[in-house]
Amino acid sequence: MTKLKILAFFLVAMSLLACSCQLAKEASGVFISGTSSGDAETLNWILAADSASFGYAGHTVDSLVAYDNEWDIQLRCAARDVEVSEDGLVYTVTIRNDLRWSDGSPVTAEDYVYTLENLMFSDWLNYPYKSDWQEEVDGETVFITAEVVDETTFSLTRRTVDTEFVYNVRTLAPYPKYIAVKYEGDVKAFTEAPEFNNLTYTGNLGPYKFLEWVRNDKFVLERNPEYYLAKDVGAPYFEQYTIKIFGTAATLHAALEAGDITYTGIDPEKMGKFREMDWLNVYTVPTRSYLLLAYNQRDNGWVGLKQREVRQALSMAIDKELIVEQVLYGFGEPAFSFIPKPSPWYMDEGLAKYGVGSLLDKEAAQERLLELGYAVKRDDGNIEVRDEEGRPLKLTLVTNAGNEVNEDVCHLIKEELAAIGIEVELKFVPWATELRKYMMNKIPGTDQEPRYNNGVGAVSEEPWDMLVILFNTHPLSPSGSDVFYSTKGGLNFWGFFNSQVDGLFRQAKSKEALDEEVRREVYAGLSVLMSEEQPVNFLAFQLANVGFQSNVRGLEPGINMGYNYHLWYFE
Amino acid sequence: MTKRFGIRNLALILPALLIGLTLLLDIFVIETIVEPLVYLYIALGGIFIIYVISPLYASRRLVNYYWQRVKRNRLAVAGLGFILFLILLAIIGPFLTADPTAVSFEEKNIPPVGFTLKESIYELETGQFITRTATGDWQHPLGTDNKGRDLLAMIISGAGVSLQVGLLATGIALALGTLIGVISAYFGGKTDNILMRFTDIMMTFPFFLLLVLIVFIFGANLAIIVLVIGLTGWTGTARLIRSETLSLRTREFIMAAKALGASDGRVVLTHLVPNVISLIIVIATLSIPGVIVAEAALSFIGLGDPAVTSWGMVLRAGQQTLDTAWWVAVAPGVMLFLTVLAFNFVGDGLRDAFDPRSSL
Amino acid sequence: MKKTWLRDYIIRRLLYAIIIAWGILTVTFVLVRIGPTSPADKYLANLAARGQDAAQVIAAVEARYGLDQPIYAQYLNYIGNLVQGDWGWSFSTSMPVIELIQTHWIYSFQLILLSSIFAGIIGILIGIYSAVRQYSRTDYIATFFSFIGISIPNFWLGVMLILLFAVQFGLFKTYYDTSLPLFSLANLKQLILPVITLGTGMLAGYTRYTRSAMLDNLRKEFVRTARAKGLPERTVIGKHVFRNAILPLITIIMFDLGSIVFGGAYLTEIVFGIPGLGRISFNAIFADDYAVVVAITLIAAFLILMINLITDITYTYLDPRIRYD
Amino acid sequence: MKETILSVRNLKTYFFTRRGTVRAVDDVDFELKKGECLCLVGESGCGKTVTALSILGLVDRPPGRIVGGEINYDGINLVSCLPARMRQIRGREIAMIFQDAQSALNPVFTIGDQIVEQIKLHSEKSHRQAREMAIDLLKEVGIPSPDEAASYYPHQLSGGMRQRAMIAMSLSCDPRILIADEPTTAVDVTIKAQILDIFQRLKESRQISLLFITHEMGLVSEIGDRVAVMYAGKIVEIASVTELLTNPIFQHPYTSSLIKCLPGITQERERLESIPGTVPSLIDPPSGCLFHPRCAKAMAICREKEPPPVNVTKGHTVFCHLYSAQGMKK
Repeated sequence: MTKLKILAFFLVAMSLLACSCQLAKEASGVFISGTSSGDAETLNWILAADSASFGYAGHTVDSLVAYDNEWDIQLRCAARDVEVSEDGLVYTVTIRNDLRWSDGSPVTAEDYVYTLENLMFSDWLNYPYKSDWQEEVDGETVFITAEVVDETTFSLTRRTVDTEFVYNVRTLAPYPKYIAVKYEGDVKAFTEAPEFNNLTYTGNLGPYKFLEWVRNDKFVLERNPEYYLAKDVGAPYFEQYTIKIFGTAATLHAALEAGDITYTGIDPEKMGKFREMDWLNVYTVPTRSYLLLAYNQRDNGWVGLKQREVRQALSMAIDKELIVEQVLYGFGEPAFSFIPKPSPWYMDEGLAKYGVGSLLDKEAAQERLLELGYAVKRDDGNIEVRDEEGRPLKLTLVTNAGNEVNEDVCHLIKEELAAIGIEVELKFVPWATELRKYMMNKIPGTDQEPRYNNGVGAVSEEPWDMLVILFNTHPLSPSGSDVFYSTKGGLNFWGFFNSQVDGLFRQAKSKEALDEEVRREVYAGLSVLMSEEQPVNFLAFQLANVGFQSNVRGLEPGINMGYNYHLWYFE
Repeated sequence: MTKRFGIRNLALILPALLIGLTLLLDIFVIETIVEPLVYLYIALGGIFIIYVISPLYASRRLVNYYWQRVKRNRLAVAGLGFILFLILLAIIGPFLTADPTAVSFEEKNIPPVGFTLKESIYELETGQFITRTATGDWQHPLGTDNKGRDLLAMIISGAGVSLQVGLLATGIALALGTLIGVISAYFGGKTDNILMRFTDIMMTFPFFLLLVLIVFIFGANLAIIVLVIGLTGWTGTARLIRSETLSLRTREFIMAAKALGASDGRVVLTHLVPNVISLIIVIATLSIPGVIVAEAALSFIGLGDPAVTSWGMVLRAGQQTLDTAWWVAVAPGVMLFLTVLAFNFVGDGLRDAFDPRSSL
Repeated sequence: MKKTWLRDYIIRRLLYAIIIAWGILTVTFVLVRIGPTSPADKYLANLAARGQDAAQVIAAVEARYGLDQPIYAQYLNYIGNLVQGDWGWSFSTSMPVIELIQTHWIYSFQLILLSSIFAGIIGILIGIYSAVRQYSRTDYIATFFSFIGISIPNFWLGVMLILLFAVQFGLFKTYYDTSLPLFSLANLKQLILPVITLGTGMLAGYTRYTRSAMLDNLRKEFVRTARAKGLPERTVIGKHVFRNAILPLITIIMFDLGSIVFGGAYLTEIVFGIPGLGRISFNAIFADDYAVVVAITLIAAFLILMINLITDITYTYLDPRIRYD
Repeated sequence: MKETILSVRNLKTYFFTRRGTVRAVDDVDFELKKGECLCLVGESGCGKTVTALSILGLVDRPPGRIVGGEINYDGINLVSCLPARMRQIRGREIAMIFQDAQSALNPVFTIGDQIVEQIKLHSEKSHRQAREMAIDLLKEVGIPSPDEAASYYPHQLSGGMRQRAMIAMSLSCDPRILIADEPTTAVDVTIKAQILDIFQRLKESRQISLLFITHEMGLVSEIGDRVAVMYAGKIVEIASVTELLTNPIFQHPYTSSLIKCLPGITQERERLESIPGTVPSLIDPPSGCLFHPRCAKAMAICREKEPPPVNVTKGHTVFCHLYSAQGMKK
């Protein structure tokens, strides 16, 4: 027995030793993340609008907090989570006290407030996303106010309640005031500032430091041994982290297969092949995006689309599972709500699930159109769909050329609607054309500036009936979707005007909705209402596939998979 | 002589009338817009009849003589056969095959006849991957792509696109190039100087960059692609025709025509142009492949006309699925290659046949 | 005597080049700026997800880059800066245009240079051999393969080469690695596939041009003279015939070079992920980054002009009969 | 009797073309003696140049080929000798001057370079020595300011100067035999005289053996020692110049007509027209005597039988039935 005990003790000791060895991981290797989408525009991220730019700079400067795969908060630059006052108007942020700029000076609340007040809110810089920090007070659009409380604390004050403004606050990242003041007021100098374009100021703010950026080729970062979050554990564990740009998706996939890169996204079509490669680990993770079919309810769309019942009938005819299966190769889920499934606010209960189960019924769809007067019944009992003037119904379906998923969805919808006797004409147009000619609208005959929603009576330059588009939304703040679905929503290009929906959106942002339970109820109601109203046909949530070389460890597959990437390592 | 001029004038007036008529129809009668390409067809068809068919018909014996010379070159004959086959395919094919844009998701990635493909597919209900075996059948002789579109139909449609672009753009380029070359050589002096300097400028423009720029700005439309290639691709022709015409200018029949009081226009159009026709035919055959490849390259980088199915687009789609459905990229690639090869063979054969030095 | 007229000629051509360059600059500038697209389009796309007022953001961005001014003002401004040596700021890549070009020209240059050397040497050698052995089996095979080489679309060839040699056999990396030193064997190795891709068509072309130029000269009288002198066949072909055949060859090769830079080279760069000027310029087109587009077009045009000039000058040394007026 | 330096025996050079075999040189026999000038005379296209090229092994192959016969030079048969040896002979021992110096000189090299190349090829001389020698040669052939001329390109020289340069080049290695292929055709009359003068001098000063190819009978009397008349690939008559010109009784009818149309200087142009008809096709030659279709004295036998060589006097051979045993009989 004792021998056994000794042996056991020995084994335990050994394993502990092994563990401790494991803990002292050594930084090694180069992590290469491949992409075939375009290069970033700038590292001077405050000027950027493309997500690649934010992504690049984000490796060197952390935001206040990050979210893990369960949407739980992981503190980054913030010392604790953003505190919201009882009345929902004052937001207090406390940052860590060990944050340093490259010259060794501390990152202070002053820097954050300066970034907001003097850069983002300024007239000269033209921060593209300034409206994130604006509110409407007495019919006027004004900026919120930011104030330094002490060295590490600052507060943001709103005059109107917005329940989900906190999610904006959490994304905040600072610009170094001591450098930025040199360029203040001169947009050209600011744009060309070497410190910002080479990210030389980032100090210990991110796991990696900027090393090299070869345009249209690669963005190289090197390990930041000073990283505030992980210097004690030796993280990050990659000597270099590289984003490599490929000219085509084909070569990108080939590079992953050949082991030339560490990680990339995999086209759903190729998953069958890639999961069989034992030198790779592939994961399927949820995404924030959903596909939708917009119905043009403006005056230059088919008049029937203004009727809820017609929209419902059309949605009933389109098989969502078929879309998932055929277009997304199974990597997706039918969607019924404007809240993406991975969102903590998502609720399944009571949703009208058009396009699956009992609400997928082509005959019922025809019957309904017949009831509404948009069809005639022939002697043999067959129903023929007609437009308001009795001619066979012909609808135009638009999407952006070159996006294969969208195009495929259009093809499939064409087939589905053909089955109930609606002829669909597909129009694949360049993205810029889609934006300018189909989505932007104005009231004809006026010299209005075209916008996405110029209110009732505004129409787009080219007529259209349906449009397939992919939306990328923030799962945490569904109320932000009011831009699409409320009467005054700036992106409500399809012209859906419903006062009940407007009211619920207002409610979701209101003071009482600060109570998460209340908000949950509002969203539940809104989801159900919208699933009935069908302002658009929510088609499917997409799943993403990612592939890593099998020697990468520390991965936590999920919607926010990269949240702990500074702890990843090579075995 | 007079009779032939009659035919010429008729051939000149007829297309003009047709264009006018189409324009009127376009504006007042037909609601749908007449494809801009239609105008090009009519215009170029007229020019083709006046300057290619009519002189060739007028000198049947010479044509026959050259044909005998071409016939000795087996590669050229094979190339010509392939081109004729392709033209036939492009004209008749669409009536025999399915709609090349018809998507059928149930039938995706079917391999060509005689091939079997095993693929691993994610099944939605079970969340498992299952292995599916697809075997090619005669329903889709060349198989289908990842949208279940019939590859044969796409190839046939692409043949039409490639030939249209190749012929029309080359037609424009040659018409322009010939005109500029002949005028430049005939009038000489200042005209020559200005025209040749202009040619120099055009030649200096990086052609493909310009092509991409204009197509990006004005939209990827077949008519625009044709026009841009045509309007920028005439420079080489102009130079060649110019030097050829320079040697003709002092020949007796031109002198005679001038002495008889023919106007400059008449001399250029009825005496000079027909006499460089053999050179034009050679240039045409040798520049068509370049145009076809340029269009394919445009489509390959995503600037093709989305309204038509061209080889370049199929190739673009196919190269993304090379590892799962190789045939999609192979078929248009091979067709593109064979077409270009065929035109090169024919062009080379014609050049040898027209070359008095080659003994063959 | 020769030197003076040559110098005058060069000066005249340079002046002429400046005028052409100005014309090209204007055309390109106008083309890029009158297009219906705007650099703010990218922002629009992103706005769809963030719920911004499009018009306002477009206005802001356009103001930031001075695109809100009337086009003639932008044009004059651009020209003014250019004259002072300022090529402008590339807003799609966030660096000075001149620096962008300085960093990336080498990738295009080495590709084109190596392809030209590869295609030039092999193509000319095969062409010479083929001409000397006209109508032999080797000649037929070479001619046939040169037809194939001319006819194969190079972007397609590139994709196939990657699939075969990089993925299937694992002999090469699937992408071009810019971190390798320029003058290293590893860099040379990774350029093998791109050079084959770009060079095959050139090689085939040069083979054919060389063959026909050699054939033209092989029939000439002076060849007989050279042989009658007792010169070995190698010298007769390599020196006497080739020196004459190279004249038309140079024109064709130089002319090709111009079209290759922005045709084949770009497609090769895309397929192999080489960040050369081709890729830079085309990305700039898609991003409406006019400063880059105009600058690269201008440089390309100027290069073509210079190539022509160099061709002409080379000609005067290679062909003593030539004189330009 | 002088020593024979080059003897051509039954030389047959045929060209094999698509249309058939061209018997450009068919059974040609002659000897060239040391220090003499043998003129090869005949209309153009009758095989004179091909004969000369056959000697140097320069017949284009394909389509041409020497199919039979021997060319004996210095104890070796040039027809079968190794290419390396042949190259040593070319230019060094047997040099050739071509008809049209304009195209025979390489346009992209200077005159000097072209001469230097040959000198250096066949000797161990340094570049400088070779160049000095080239300048001397140019001087010898009467080119004014030869050092300047040496750096001229062919197109910068006049026709006569080019021809002189060509001659200088051929002389550069002091050859034993010089073949001159119509060296005066491409130049005008005054230059012609000067060039003939050069040849005259060379013969005397260098003791060179000259094979002088021409279609002008007139030149023969000026420069030739012996003459061989060629017609349609065959030699029809060989004789010494004096014999041929002074003893017209035994002349071949073809030679007679050549002599007859010998110009008064002014009528040069009409020369060719004065022999009726043209040289027959060498692919499908007439039967019997090749000249019979054009011959004024043609007999029946001429159509049927090839004429044998007839030695009419010593060193005078005629291939004609007029003088053959069979022909005489009838």
